[in-house]
Amino acid sequence: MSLRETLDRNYKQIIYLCLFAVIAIPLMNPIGLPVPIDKTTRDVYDRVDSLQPGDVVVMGSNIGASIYAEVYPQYVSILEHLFRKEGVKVILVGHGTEAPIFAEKALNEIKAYDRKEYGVDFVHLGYIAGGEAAISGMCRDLHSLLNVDYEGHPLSDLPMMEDINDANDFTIIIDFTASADSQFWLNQAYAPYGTDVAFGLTAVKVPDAYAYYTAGQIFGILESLKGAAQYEVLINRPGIAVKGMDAQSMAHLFYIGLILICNVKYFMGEKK
Amino acid sequence: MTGVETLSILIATTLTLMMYTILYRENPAFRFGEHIMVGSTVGHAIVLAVFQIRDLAWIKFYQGITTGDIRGLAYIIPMVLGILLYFQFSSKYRFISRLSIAMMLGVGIALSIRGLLFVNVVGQIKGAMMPLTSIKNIAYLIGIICVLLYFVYEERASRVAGPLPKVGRYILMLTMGAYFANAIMGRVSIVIGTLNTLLVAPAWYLIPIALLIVIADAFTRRKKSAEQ
Amino acid sequence: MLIAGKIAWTILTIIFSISMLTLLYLSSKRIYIPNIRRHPGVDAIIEAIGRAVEMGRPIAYSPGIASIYDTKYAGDTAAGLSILDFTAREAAKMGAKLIVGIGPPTVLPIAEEIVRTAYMAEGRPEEYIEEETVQFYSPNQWGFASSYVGMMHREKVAANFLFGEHAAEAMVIAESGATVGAMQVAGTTNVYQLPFFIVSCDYTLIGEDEYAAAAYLSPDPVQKGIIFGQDITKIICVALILIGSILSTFGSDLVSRLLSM
Amino acid sequence: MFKDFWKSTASVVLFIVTITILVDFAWENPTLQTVSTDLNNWAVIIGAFALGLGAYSLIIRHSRIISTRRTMWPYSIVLLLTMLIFAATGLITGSITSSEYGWIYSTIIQPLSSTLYGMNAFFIASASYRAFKARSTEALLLLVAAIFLMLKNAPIGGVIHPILPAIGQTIWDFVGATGMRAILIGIGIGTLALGLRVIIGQEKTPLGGAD
Repeated sequence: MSLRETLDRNYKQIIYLCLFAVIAIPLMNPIGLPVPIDKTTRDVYDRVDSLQPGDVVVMGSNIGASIYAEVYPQYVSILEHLFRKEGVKVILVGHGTEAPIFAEKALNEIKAYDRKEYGVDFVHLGYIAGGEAAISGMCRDLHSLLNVDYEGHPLSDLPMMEDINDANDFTIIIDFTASADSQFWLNQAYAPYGTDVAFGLTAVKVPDAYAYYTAGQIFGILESLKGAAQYEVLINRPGIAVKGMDAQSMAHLFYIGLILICNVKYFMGEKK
Repeated sequence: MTGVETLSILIATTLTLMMYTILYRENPAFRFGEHIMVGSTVGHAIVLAVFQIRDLAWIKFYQGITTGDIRGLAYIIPMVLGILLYFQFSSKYRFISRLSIAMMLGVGIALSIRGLLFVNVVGQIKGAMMPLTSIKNIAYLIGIICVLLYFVYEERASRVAGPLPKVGRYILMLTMGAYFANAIMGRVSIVIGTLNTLLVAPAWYLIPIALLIVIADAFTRRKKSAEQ
Repeated sequence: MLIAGKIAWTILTIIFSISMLTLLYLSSKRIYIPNIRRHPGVDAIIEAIGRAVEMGRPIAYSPGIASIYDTKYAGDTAAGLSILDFTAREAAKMGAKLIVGIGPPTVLPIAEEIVRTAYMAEGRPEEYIEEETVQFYSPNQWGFASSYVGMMHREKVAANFLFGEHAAEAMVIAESGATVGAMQVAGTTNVYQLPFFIVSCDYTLIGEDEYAAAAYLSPDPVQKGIIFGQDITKIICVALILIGSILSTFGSDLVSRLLSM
Repeated sequence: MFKDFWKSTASVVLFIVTITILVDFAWENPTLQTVSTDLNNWAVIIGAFALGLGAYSLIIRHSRIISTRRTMWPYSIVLLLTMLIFAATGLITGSITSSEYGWIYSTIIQPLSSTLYGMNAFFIASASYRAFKARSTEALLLLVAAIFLMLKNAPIGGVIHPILPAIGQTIWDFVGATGMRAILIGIGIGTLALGLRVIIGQEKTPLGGAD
């Protein structure tokens, strides 16, 4: 078997190995390309930055293992930003099954329990099944859907929950999600109550969220790891996302290269 | 790092590498990982279902018994309906589960019609109306009309529309390009996340071992096919 | 009292519903049955089955990973099952071995029923093998995907049909299908996955093309009626956008204000 | 007899529930609101029961594979065992954020599912090399749009030349205002059509097929 044959037969394995290398090498030796800030990210930052004491922020925590890499860094960055704001109240709630695990993880990562008081400044409601119906129930009458928080404490024991009954009491909602669910808050909070919504999304979900953005239905979007990196730059807390941006660039070049080779081969072959 | 943490990282890395072997070829290691994956996600779903029913229904029903509150007592209804769902597995009594499905389906359909017609239809029509004062706005208007007409399927209507649906299909292809580009960005981000955890000790040490196993397998297979 | 801001929604919902229900009624009573244009994807399905028969290898079919009461993709699942009915009949007629992979448990009994009936109708009930022809994999999308991919590799399928809702696992399945050399026809309304189908499948039905194809293939006239009903609502939307834009060019935001009512 | 009664009850319930919640969206009325809130909560609870359906069918299928010793039956044992471990750990510790459950979750589910998701990156790469050809005008458009948008998405595009992300942004804005918007409108209308078909009983599949 000649070298040419081996390459032709195993081209997939070779591409896979190259892709590993293209991502791994910049991760180990970052080049430090500049990170430009998108307008969609800036809008989220400005809105969060202008929050006043007493404002209530709902963090739609729908992170699952499969979207962890893209969305979790955004989640931590925004949570960190919120915890720097004095008097802003935060509710963490999800409708994704694995959500509570990652919400807890993020709270521990920014040392939330040491910085602010649980029940006064932030509450973790855990996960509620039922998808859109659950979100709708929360926006309509939170206390009738849910009596206890994630750890089983009655909501009546948590001082900050006293004045929070429905979507009218939420100042903004930032939903972190992957799939069709991003629509849920838009449908159930923005549509009936006019509550402002922003998204932290996986890249795949961004295109149609962008149509909502240009129509003025949502006030901002964080796009995948890129958005997280931009937010990390904005709050001056560079972390895992900024570190990954060089690998991101190199991988993109690699894909463009593959597509170009494919087409060069195609047109050359056709000429023959 | 404690022993438990190290163990966790080693197991996680082993499983990750086992899954990656599908990139080489279908093999028992991948199949093993695949079955663990299915088993664990379903086990996880069981746990969640039990806790949900406890927190959302049982607690309220129990309070209803102690206080005699009728709204609380009524929570027995969804629990019974939930159990009736399981008649789906009997071909003779499958119809019994219909009532439970009707309940879920009714709520689901109503909620999505509410939201989608408001946000997607009314909202996007409003968003699409722009004064035709710039070339950009005129292009946007023609564009959205063409795409909407592409999704008209009646024979006569689509003939009347002439070349517009065809243009609409071209615009859809540009849109698909956008989805494609974003999907690549997303998937690469995930691999970056995985490599971030793989490229630190002690996980790092397992990579050469996995590579060696794959190379050894490739050689034995090549030898075998040469012998034949 | 009607809530301010929801009036436009109410009126549009009612107008749209009436136009769809009228067409639905007319077609169910066979007073007017619209003609739906034929999609090249339909011919592709037949071609792919024929090719599989020639090669003597099986065909694989997935009606998607959405359950039958999924509020967003139940329509996809229904369309996927309609096309499955057609595919199963064609497969039985031409003598191809069909393997159907199922994700959501609620779809399983219905798919079994459809395939069993199709084989019976074509006079080949003995070729329907319990738990072999229709296989249940996993309600989890990745569990489903890896089992489906495994099946395609083991059986060396010559044709692969992916209809119904497919999420991120679509790419894995479609690319593996291409690797085993299957001719692939796909369709979904999940736009995130469509580019991958376009790239790696031989024929792709974009978005609602899938519903239209299902309606085209189905003997049930109601399906054609509802497609035409949707056509009309889309034309209403086009008209609204057009009028609104022209009016706003001349400085009037009448339509926009009406829609905000 | 009972079957027909039950089936028509289901259809009536479906109709009433849907209309109640729809009307509640646009019509302000406290009683209506209470009723639809409760209906909403009930659906959430039935949804939780539905999570168990998948588990049930998997257990049945794999026990059968094991008892008949079908090919690859040992994998079924692995599957059932993993399921048992997860269910037992979760139910005994009583919370999914307990440290024991958190440990098996982050050791097993998290790496497996992010690996599977990420696997797409590799399949896209080989597909790009193999299949992403400008076979037709349509494919060419998809290709060009994708390349410019990739250069917009990664910082490297602007480093090569600032015009590249600018072109990407123009395409992005155009498809955002046309293609994506039309797709969203189509989805909205499609959902209404599906809903109507289900409510009036023309769509048979959702309620469990023809029987």
